[in-house]
Amino acid sequence: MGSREALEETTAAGGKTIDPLLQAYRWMLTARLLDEKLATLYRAGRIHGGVFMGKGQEALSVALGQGLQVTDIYAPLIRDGAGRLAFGETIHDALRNCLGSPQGPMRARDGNVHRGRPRQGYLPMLSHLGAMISVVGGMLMARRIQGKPVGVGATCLGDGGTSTGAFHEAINLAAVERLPLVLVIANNRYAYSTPTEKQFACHSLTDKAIGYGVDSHSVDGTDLMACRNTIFEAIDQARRGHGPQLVVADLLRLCGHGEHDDAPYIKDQLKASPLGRDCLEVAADQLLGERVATKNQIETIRQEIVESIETAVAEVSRESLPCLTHYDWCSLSTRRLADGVS
Amino acid sequence: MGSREALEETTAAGGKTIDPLLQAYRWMLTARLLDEKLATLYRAGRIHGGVFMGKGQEALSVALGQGLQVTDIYAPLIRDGAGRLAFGETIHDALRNCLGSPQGPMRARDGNVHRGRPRQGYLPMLSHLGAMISVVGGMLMARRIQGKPVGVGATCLGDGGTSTGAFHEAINLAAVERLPLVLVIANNRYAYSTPTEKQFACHSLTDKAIGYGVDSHSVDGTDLMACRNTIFEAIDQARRGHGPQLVVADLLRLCGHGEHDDAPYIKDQLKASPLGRDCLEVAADQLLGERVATKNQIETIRQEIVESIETAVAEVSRESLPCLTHYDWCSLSTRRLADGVS
Amino acid sequence: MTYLNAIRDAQHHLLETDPRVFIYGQDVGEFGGAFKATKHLAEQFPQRVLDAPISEDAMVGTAIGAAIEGMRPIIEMQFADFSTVGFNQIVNHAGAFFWRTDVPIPITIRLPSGGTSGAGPFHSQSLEAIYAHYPGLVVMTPATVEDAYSMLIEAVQINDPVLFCEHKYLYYHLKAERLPEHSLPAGRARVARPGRDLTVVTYSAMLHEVLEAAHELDSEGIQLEVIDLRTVKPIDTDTIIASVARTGRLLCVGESWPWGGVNAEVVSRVAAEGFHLLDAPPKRINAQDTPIPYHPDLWSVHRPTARSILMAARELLRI
Amino acid sequence: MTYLNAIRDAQHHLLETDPRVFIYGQDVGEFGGAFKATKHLAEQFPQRVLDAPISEDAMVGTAIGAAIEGMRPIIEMQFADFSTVGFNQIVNHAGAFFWRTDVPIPITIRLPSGGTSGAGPFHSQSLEAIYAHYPGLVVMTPATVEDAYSMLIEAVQINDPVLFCEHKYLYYHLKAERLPEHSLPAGRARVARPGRDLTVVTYSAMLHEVLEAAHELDSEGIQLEVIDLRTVKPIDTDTIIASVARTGRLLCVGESWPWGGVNAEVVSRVAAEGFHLLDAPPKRINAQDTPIPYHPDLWSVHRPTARSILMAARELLRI
Ligand SMILES: Cc1ncc(C[n+]2csc(CCOP(=O)(O)OP(=O)(O)O)c2C)c(N)n1
Ligand SMILES: Cc1ncc(C[n+]2csc(CCOP(=O)(O)OP(=O)(O)O)c2C)c(N)n1
Ligand SMILES: [Mg+2]
Ligand SMILES: [Mg+2]
Repeated sequence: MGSREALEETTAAGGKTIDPLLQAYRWMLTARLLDEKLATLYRAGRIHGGVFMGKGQEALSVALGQGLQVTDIYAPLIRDGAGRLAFGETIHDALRNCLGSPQGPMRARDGNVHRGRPRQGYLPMLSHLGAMISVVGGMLMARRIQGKPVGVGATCLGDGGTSTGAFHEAINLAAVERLPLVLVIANNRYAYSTPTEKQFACHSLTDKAIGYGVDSHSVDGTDLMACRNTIFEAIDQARRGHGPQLVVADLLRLCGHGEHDDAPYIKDQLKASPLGRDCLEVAADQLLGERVATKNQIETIRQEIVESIETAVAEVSRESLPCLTHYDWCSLSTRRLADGVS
Repeated sequence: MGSREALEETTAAGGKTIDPLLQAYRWMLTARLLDEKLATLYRAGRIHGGVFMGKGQEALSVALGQGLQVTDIYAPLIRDGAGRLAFGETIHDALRNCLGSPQGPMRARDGNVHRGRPRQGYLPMLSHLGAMISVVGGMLMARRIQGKPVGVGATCLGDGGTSTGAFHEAINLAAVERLPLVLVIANNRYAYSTPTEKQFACHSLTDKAIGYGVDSHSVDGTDLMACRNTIFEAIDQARRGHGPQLVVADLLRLCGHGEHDDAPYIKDQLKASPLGRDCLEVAADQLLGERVATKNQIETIRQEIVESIETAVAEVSRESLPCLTHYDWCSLSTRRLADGVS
Repeated sequence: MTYLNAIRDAQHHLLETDPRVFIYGQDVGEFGGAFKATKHLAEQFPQRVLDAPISEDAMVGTAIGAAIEGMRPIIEMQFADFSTVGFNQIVNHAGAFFWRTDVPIPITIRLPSGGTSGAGPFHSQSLEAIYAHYPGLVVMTPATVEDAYSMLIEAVQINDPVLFCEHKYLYYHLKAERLPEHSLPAGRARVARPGRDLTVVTYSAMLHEVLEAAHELDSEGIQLEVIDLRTVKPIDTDTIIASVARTGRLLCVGESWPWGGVNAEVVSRVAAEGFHLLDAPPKRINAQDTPIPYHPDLWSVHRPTARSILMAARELLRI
Repeated sequence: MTYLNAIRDAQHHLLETDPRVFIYGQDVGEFGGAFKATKHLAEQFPQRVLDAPISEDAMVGTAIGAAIEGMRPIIEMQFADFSTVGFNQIVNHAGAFFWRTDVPIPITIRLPSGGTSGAGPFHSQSLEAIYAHYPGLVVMTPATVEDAYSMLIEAVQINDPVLFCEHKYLYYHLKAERLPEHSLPAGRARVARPGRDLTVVTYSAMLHEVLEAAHELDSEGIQLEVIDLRTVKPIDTDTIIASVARTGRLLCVGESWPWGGVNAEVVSRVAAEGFHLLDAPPKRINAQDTPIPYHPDLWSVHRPTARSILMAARELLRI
């Protein structure tokens, strides 16, 4: 079972090997451009409900998606477009879920960031923050009981999500059971409008690890190379039996909570601080610095992505609508037990 | 507003001042003997449901009850008979709640350890572990908003209770609001039959304080003088504006979870360890060592207590039963809004 | 004046006139709340409109404690759906406290409820039946701008825990000229439209679907009598029975799930207390028994609509 | 063989025959559970009967995850009342997962339910109505030793989340000679006692109060037909309607709170689908609309009893 990185090298377009760092950048940029496209579709009234973007969080997100193996478990959160792509989600699936295509992973029943393919170890988030952690833990426990290779289970949370009882119960349980869980906390300084000082009083979120008896890692979430190093290390530690790993990344949400929110509450001082760096620019500089790509190549990549997004939007837009006649309103897999359904 | 200790000195029987340490011992012993009496009544079928005892936890419990002032807030838990007495509960009230007297604080509607007088800052516990902490926090917040003297709010939890989401949310909130909350954790090694290693994985429960950014204290829960020192210190810190204080006491539950449980699961090794010391014996030795009391005096105290418990049982037993005809089945204070009640 | 503004103004009025009132919830402070129901309130009442961490259980516990100390907290849940995380404190602590201790718990929990297009399974729920099943709670479901205002004020004045189920679809869709000077007390239903042929009992956003159906049927010479429950616990059985006595027929319409709930309770009461008044079997319409779908088209047929109500009414009148 | 032993034996059978089954809950391991429903199971199946921390939310989440990976977890709540802490995972995650993803969640959550003397407000609750209101959940309420056994086995075999409401009062009070070889499938009600005068629909511990009342009325020449629902979601409407067709009268008896719930749902269905079969208004008896009282005397009049059922039946027959 190869890592995603190895996989990439053999499966890259045209049989060419592609450098993992460049591949990470490609996914980050795809996520960013896809978000922007979604925002446009939302403003055009083609997406109802909301659009939630990962701007500023792509480096952190992609590192986790990229560090996992295909047999691992991944339960991303609201701002994990990049990680989803790295874990194997297609642009089409992301679009389908937002546009409500019945061919999408949630078949138009759930939408936007609530998407996944559980059979492939890729979980759709519940809205209720913190709820995914114990589910990932349960998947790991099941594999252990079954005597199968357990792999690693990874999931994400925001600074705000750490205030939930669900987070506490789940990480504590994982620590007791010493599960190979990687929990990545994106401390992007705000939960919707609420700043961290109204969310917790510890010096650093890594302090929480001490209280659970688990390992912790902290990383500059704007720095792609640092995120890859730290998260790969955390995944490796979990895989090697060191129990749950808490990764805390420092960054800033570079957008509103959702596309509807222009986030006047985000302090200029934070925007001007190193936390406010755009991880995409940092990553581009790293690519250039490492001589993994040239400016021209990056520009070509951008154009390729824009094109593939446009194509995908056109294709998904042609997919059928949910068929309302004889729609299957049955919430049980055991049809005979469905109350009032025939 | 004097402390309970000061109060004691002036109000002790016969106008005599009584040494606070001896008073603590008296409450501890009262709690122990009352528990034993309740167990007898339970076995005799006079108490239904269950009896939950504080054997081994009296020193810790009394220290908290004794350290609080009458205007403070106290939300004790299952094993806090001694603290309840110290905070001002009468033997009669304790018995009434267990025997189901309509004259009891919960008027026979709730029973055993679920008793309190909220108007006096003394809260009746909800069964759901962890649920009292945020309520105490809310009382403190209310006083702060009202601009009244806030005082201190104290509540208790077991090692098992630290696994609840309720605990996490409440202590985190208290830390953010920097409330004068004292949370005493009795790490008595078991939650019902479950040992601590299946409950948490941190080295010491005081480590949790770091994760919340609050102060912590640890103490030998079998040692009355140590408990008094540590808990008085924690209360003092809270009162002086240092925010929530987490006190972790090490001890062993010297009884079953309830009177129905003979606790075969408690390890002999633990019983034989210093944790297994009976805090009542340790306290007696301290009294003798400090020359606060003689063996004879202790024996006299015991006899006085036995007598007052017997008297109280006799008196409470004569109290009326709930009157079933025209019983008031109205769960709202606003009667006109009670559905189906006339 | 929108339904949402009425809620904001009611809170403003409460903060201004009652020092015991404070508001606690995620992003309710400077930001003014996810739906702007507390807009500018923190500026005017800085110590009494407070941001909470993402801790619904502790938020409700905090409110209970504050109520014990004589305050009248308003808790804003960001969405009704998230109250499931604070469920234990609501139903077991707040709901049982007065009965256990004789100390009332005057808290109001605002639940932005009900479906809107694209909101999906976890930002659309109507939980009135869940809370009404437990003892010790009052459950309000205002359907008009006027009720949104006056009932919220009343909710906070009531000495017991009130679940205030405000409907998100009505936030912007519903407007009124001015705020009411008088209003019915909590616990009293309102005949929203008189009619002689069929009693339709409903509440919250469904009132407007029902009124639309009633309007349409009017042109066919069919008169629906529409009752807006206003509070679903307690239920004003008298007003319902009196109407059924006039019409002989009952249709109940609710946006929540079909098993149990308000409709079942209303039908059961009428069947028990008004059996001989009924000329035809009573009927219920609810949402489908599935999570609330994301896709706007699915959503629009998941819950009852003027169209499905109209069809049900016609069918019931044919019997 | 007691009701409790039947539950233990069913779990033993499941562990023995299905490697996908494991049990997770507080004190279920070596200790054998607060009620001894898992006694000796950990010895025989050491890696599959596991103690959980006091974390109901995470326990249910764990079960959901395990189910996704192909396991069939049984979660023991120490008391049904504590499931309110795991509420969100149960209703929103487990209940909605299949509909959202097409991946079924075969978990069984055992809820030691119902009142016993002296248990008080938080160790006595009957929450079947709460769970039945949500889509995506099956809710079982076995009333006999045989059903405790066979329905628990079926619950675990069912591909969807099942709330298994086992009644604590029946644990020791109810005994049977042997375990059943055949049994009705889930979703089917049982005519527990045939009769011609009045249909009484009930479930769980109340079945036995109803049977006692029926026995007593028998000597007066009055025959109750008693229906044991067995599962309250789905409800076997056909069996109920068929009975009402014979008797013309309906009484519903449940131990839970009066507002909404099983009784309201049954009455509503009969009123809608069997209106013309009814010779008298249908009637419901429930517990009082307050928390469950601690004092044995109060408790004994808080819930329906053979006596109050008898009185209600007589009254209904007088009409
Ligand atoms: C239990 C719960 N309460 C409230 C919400 C509403 N809500 C959605 S996102 C959000 C803020 C989350 O902040 P954070 O965890 O820091 O993540 P970020 O948005 O910054 O990525 C809130 C309050 C929720 N989803 N779940
Ligand atoms: C939320 C919740 N789950 C389960 C229970 C059942 N229960 C009552 S006491 C107890 C053990 C408590 O252990 P601990 O917190 O260590 O306190 P101790 O009994 O040792 O004093 C359990 C599981 C409960 N009361 N609340
Ligand atoms: Mg954040
Ligand atoms: Mg303990």
